[in-house]
Amino acid sequence: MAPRTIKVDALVVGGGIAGMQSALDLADQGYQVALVEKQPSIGGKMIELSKVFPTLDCCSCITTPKMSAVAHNSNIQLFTYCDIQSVDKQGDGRFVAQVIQKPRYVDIETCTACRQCEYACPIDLPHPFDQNLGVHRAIYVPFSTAVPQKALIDIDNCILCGKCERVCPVGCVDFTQQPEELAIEATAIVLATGFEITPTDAKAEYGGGKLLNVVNALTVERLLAPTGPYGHVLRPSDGKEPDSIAYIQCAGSRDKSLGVEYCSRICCMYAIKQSMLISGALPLADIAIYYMDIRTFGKGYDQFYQTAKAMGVQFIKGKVAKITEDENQNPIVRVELIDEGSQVVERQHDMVVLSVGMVSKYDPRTIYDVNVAGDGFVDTPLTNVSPCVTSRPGVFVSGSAAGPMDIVDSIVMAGAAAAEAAAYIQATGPNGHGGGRSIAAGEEKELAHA
Amino acid sequence: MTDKKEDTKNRAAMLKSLREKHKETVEKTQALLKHNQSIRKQIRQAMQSGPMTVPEVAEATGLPSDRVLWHVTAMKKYDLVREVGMSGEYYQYELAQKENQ
Amino acid sequence: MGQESNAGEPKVLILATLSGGYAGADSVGQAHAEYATNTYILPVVCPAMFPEEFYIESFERGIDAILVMFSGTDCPYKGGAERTAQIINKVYPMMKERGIDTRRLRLVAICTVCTKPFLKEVTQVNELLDEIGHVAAEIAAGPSVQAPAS
Amino acid sequence: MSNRVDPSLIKELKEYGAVNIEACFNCGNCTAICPLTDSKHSFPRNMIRLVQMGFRKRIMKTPDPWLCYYCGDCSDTCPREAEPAETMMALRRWLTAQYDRSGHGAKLYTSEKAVWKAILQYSMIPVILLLIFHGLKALGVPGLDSFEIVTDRVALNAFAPVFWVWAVVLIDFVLLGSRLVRNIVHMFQLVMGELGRKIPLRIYIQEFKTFLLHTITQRRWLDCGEDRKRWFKHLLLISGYATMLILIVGLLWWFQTDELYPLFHPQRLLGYYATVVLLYATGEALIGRLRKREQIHRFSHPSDWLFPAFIFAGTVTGILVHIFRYAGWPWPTYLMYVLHVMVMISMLDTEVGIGKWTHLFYRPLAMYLERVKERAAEEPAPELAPVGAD
Amino acid sequence: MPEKHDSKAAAKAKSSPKEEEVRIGAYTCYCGGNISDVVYCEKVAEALAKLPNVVVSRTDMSMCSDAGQAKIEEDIREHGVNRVVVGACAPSLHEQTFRGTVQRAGLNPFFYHHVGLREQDSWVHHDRVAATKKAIRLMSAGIAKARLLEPLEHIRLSAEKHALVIGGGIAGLRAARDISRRGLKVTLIERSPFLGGHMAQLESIFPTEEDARTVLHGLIEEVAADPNITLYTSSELTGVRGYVGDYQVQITQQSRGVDEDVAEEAMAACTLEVPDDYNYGLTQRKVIYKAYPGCYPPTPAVDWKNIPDGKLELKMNGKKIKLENKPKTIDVKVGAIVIATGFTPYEPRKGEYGYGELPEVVTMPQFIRLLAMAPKGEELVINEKPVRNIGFIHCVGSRQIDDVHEPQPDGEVNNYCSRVCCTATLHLANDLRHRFPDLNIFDVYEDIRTYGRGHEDYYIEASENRVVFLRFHGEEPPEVVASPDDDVSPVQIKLKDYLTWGEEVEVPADLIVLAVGIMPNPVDDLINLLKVSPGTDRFLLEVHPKLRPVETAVPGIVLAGTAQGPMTIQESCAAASAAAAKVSVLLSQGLVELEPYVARVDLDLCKGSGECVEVCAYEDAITLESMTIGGKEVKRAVVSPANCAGCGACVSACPNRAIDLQGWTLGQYQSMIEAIVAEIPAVEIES
Repeated sequence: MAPRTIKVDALVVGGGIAGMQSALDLADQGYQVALVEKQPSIGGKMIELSKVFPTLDCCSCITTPKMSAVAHNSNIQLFTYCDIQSVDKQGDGRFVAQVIQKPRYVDIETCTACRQCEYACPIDLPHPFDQNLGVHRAIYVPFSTAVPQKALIDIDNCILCGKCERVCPVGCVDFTQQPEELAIEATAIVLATGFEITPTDAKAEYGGGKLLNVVNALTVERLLAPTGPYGHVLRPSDGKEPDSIAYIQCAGSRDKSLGVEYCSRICCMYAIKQSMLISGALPLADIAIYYMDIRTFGKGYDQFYQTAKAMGVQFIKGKVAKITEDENQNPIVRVELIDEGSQVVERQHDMVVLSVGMVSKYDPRTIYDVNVAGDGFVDTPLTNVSPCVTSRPGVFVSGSAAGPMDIVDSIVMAGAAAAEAAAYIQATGPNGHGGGRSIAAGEEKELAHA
Repeated sequence: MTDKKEDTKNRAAMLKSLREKHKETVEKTQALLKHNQSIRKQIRQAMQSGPMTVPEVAEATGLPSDRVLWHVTAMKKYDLVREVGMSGEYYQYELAQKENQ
Repeated sequence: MGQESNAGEPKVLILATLSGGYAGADSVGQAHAEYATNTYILPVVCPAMFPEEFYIESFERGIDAILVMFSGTDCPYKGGAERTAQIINKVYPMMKERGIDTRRLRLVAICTVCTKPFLKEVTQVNELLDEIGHVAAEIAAGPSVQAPAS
Repeated sequence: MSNRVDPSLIKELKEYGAVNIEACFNCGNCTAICPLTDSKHSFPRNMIRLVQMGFRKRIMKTPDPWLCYYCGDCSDTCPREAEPAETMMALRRWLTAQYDRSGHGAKLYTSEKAVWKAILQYSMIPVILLLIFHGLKALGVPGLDSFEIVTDRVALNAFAPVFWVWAVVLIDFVLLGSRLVRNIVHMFQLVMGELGRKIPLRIYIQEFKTFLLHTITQRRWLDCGEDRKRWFKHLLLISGYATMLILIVGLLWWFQTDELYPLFHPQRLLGYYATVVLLYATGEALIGRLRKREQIHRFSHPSDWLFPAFIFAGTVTGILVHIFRYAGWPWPTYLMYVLHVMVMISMLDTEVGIGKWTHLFYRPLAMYLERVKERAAEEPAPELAPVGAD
Repeated sequence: MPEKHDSKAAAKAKSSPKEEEVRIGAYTCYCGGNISDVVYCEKVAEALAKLPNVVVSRTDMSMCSDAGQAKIEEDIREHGVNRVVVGACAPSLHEQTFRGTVQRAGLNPFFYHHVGLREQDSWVHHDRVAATKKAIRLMSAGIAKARLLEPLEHIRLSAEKHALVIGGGIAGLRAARDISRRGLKVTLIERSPFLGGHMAQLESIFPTEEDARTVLHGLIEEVAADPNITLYTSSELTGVRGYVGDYQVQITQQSRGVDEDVAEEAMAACTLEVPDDYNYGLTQRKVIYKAYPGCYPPTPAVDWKNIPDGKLELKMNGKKIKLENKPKTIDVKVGAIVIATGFTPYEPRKGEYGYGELPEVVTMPQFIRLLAMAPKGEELVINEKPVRNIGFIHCVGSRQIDDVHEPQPDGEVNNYCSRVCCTATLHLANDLRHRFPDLNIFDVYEDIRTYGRGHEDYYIEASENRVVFLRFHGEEPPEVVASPDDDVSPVQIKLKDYLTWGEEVEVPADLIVLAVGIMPNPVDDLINLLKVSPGTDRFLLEVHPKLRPVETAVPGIVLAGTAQGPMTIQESCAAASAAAAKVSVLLSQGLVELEPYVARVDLDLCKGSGECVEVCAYEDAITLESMTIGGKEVKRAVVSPANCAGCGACVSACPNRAIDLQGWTLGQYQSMIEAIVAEIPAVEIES
């Protein structure tokens, strides 16, 4: 059976903030866009965050409306829970992507996300969305603000007891679903495949991932998020409210011994942001940030850093060399206090946060045939004047797929990628130009998005 | 009536064949479920006596406190325990009504 | 002290332009700076729309002070700032006539990032209200016990 | 005091084997990972920084490089691959050269040509001496009767009569010893400075046990955190080396003999023990340096090769002398003996007081002086300000 | 005139067939804790439920999420809610979001009112009870307004498919090109006679090591050859009227001064010299000049700014020639405006780090020019003096601290990081090392911020290149002093070096380069003309750094490049492309929507006094027109919505209260004030 074919102007790969923004910027120009996301919901890494620097807006207040706008935009077709198998160029110069949509075992049309199935399911599993501190069941709605807001079954951790099916009021559970093949035909491709954080166990000196109270910064985002696993900032070893928290900067960046030489750009700011938020949640807690250089380079960022200093967050210059723990699982950091006479000290904290960096998560060469740079991210050969152009004509890159960057820079770059893709579609689309459905002056066009 | 019976039968057969197909993961998950159920039982028993903190439950059950925390978190999410204030630096939890009975 | 009538905290109405004071108040929020809770900020396109009676009626309804936070010379509307100033100037004699302390109405220019001036105004108006109390007392007393205007 | 930055020291230290010291961005990881540092002892970063700043005098005054045993943790975890451990190693070489006021040591560290020249010169000493004595005897100079080349059997003590050899060894030993003492005194002056004279002699005497302890056992090495194998190997090496030193310097009259002793004779047992240990330890060190697997062996300065290579060559030639002698081959014995002595003299003259050999003394001395300073600081003497590492 | 799609809202409102029952849905958002951490949201909801007309009162963790929006939609569809009030973040963030929600559920989008509970309540108050009471009052006021909401419709206007780009630097060029590539017309104006901006003054650029002018000219050539782009050099924006989709802009262009065919000759003949701004005043150039060899446009231009009376006499081929500046104006209609006015390097005060007092102290932009002019060879020679020790000082004019640094003329210190200087410095240091192997290079910094892709490599390389780094604390900036006469180096930097245990150290130097920060080009004229706002850092302000990072608060005006904040070339280009995308979104549809907040006349009350016309400052916004009412020929006020700015001046002017502002009526304000002073519904709020 031939796969269902979807014809669009642009295929956007990745439903994180960069992908969503690129898709919206293309769709709002009148182009047809297919947005393909690997996870069951769009939102990317950003939707996991609590609040965002330097404005301290609640993160979901920025992300969820964009997710909603993507879902409701009449020019965007959303494909979640999909894997792209291959991308080839056809004779007419258009790309065709072979996509497999994984079965959710839930009928997406009828599911109302009432979560009765979830309550009925007996299997509790660590929830990756909560950095495994929280739980989900074998059938679950990915998270409270997921788009689409629909349940799915984790078939690999299901005993097929059928309880969910019995309680479902609309009968949407369907164990017989099969993967669906799709072919997406597009003139341009925007890669917005994002990044991965440095694994917490990457550095043996930091406990190799075995110390329970040494957590990564994404975990703290979840602890701080109102929808987080505990609803409070508690440490994972025993649920204690921490009095003393240390941040270790460059725990996954600027370290040749880890094979990551570059700066991940976001860690200084998120550590400062989290410090401020923790100070708000736990006013008595002492917070220390061990750093090499504080890199608060963006608009309003240095002022943010000064505010944190004024709030009493301690900034200590020195790279933590080693973390051990005492018998109560309190982490102990060993560090040279560079600014304080160079003495070596061992300091005990209740919880230590590794300011992990950003690394490339996959090899884009295999599917998309674009070059990667030495840092593993998509190469942008014309990086100065055309920062979104890749080595392959018609394929553009958006957001942190082209190297570490923060949300502001990702959103700006997403706009730039949309501009590049639009220009490419304009120049090479069918009939010479104007692959997009550009609208004549005065012609009414439903503006479906918010 | 017969239709409904037929349906139930078909459904049971379908689930059974599926279980056969996913034998490996189903068995693995069943083992996990059993393990978790025994832990939950211990935790519930320990918590019969009233609100407790995670280290208290850990002490009473002999389970590692991080595991207790995870299970309490799970139970809280699905309304099986609820948070009832703090004791020192720890939150206290008690069994939700239906669990108490 | 203004406890003789209308118990409860005095109320400050802030008419803030979207392009100036309202955005400025938002910046104050962004900065998480604290100020008194008796402040009610209403967004306004341009305060030039409010006729003189509007202010008098507001005082009569029980608003104890009004801060008009407009954009001053940065007003995006032609003549908006001047027109607003003219109207406010006409309100003052009307207030006097009714025995209302003219310090209860202030026109100030607040820009989108004017956090410090915003806080200063709110602090000052509350200091004033601590001193002169509720407007209702003044209105009840009539023009004879008029407080000296500054 | 003028603290003027002088970037030339980095370049200089590279000649002493510092590998990538420029790359250091002063994060402090090395100092914090080092198991030997604490709130009082802070290195290697402080040393690297002094080098980057070019503060020569202050480096000369510090004993810190001697407190490091090169476990390599700092280099393994350095985020910039700046090889701090190699910098400490290079600083030990540099300091060794600085303690030697003659400048000879510096030359040998920084110029391979100078090393070859020195070896060539020193190794000629025994050859020339033998030629002179045998020549003079042939010319009929009296008093040289014991010099004789016997070819029908092995008669080493006739080829090179032991008391003559011993005399030469002792003379060289005194000369080298005085050089060593001069350098040690210099080091003492540098490290203790003004303080040296203020500290009561009593403390020096009471703490002298520290010196002996560290000389013999390298006790501090055990705090290094790494496994104890290297410490033990080194201890073994020292025991072998010390045995051989005593046999040659103190007991040569007994050790160099034409007698064929039974296998369990103490002369043979001691000799074998020292030989086996030296051969094993130096052989392993050399192979390690060739393979470059462990951090400590990844980089090698010529001076790292020299000392073990000398011992290795000395041991091998010694074994061959021994075999040839017991086999009863006169000529091979004599020639090998000359070669052996050439190696030993070269070694002593290029190492003692100026080469890597001197770490035998400098390292325990540094510990000793540190301890003395600590003790002095502990004493309730009001005129003494507490003194840290820097 | 653009085609107008006039609002029919006024007519509709009047002719609404029956007074439908007002059913209000009130929603109090937790804002992910931002509000609920201070305000007892449940109590607010409970209180609001007791108000008249409120049929639904709910809370949600985040109302703006899809699930939150779905609640509203459901209430509209299932519970007949026909007015919606959400109390959440500032209206500037999500008012549009919820209008969309309401519209999706089939309601007029203006049956929505947004109350800012976050920025104006929970974020500024700590007293939870008082903040909760205030929230109830603010929401009550919103609900009071909601009772009086009327259906409105956006004013739809056809949009000029044409954009104006202000600034011919890299960002302006990039934006112009990207807008054009999307099929729109562009007018690009540049203040100076030549394109390229500051990028033309650079040599090699990071992180690609490309030649700056080669890269720049690649783009300039594209722009020059682009038939969709009209370029005006020596031009400034001098007037603007209109609104998004239909801005009528006036451009004033100075004369180039000399005709193309004789320009080279005239340049050769010119003798009057002025400091060369291309070389930051380090050299002189003629007043008839080319910015640099190979500049675009290639024709020399007269530098009128340096000729006070706008007239220049010249002797050419023995003849006296008079040149005169005859500025001309050009009127263009555009739908959107891109501000790409760029930056200016921070100019240190006289005496700041010895600048202007010691000849050995220069800024980095100056040094780049000096280096480009320096003789080739193994040794660096600047101004004919050999340089053996060179010191760089970071954060000059950036990351300044109150009470430590002297403020700018406007009283502010530059407390921001200029983002590019660290990498630029190290890039330069490496370049120096490659060219001058024996040069001693010192780098005095606070934090090294080589954050960008490939930037850390410059730091690593600089270290390996034996650049000696010294670190100061911001509160204790280094000092630059002249050395004593017998010293080998003429100047030195003194600082407390925190890598050397905070010791005072001195760095000998023959040349000191100040890594100066980035300041926005002064654009007060544009700020006044376009009504855009600068932030406290003086850079132009975006609406929201994440939601709308390149848009200004003025519809149709977007930002590109360093006018918005410090950026690298790459970041400027990304921002410019993003701005182009926004312009395309706005204009490629050929129509724009304006908010319907315009004046509206109640013909029953209007007496034709004409006061409104008198007070209105906008051309053709209100006119008195003759019409027949009740058989009588009368004059009545008529509003032209496309021309009405919605300021409301007419509202207060009308003696008969016959004119009001749609969406912001006086009556609505009155009822809001009533709600504020009213007793709040009794709810028990625990403290």
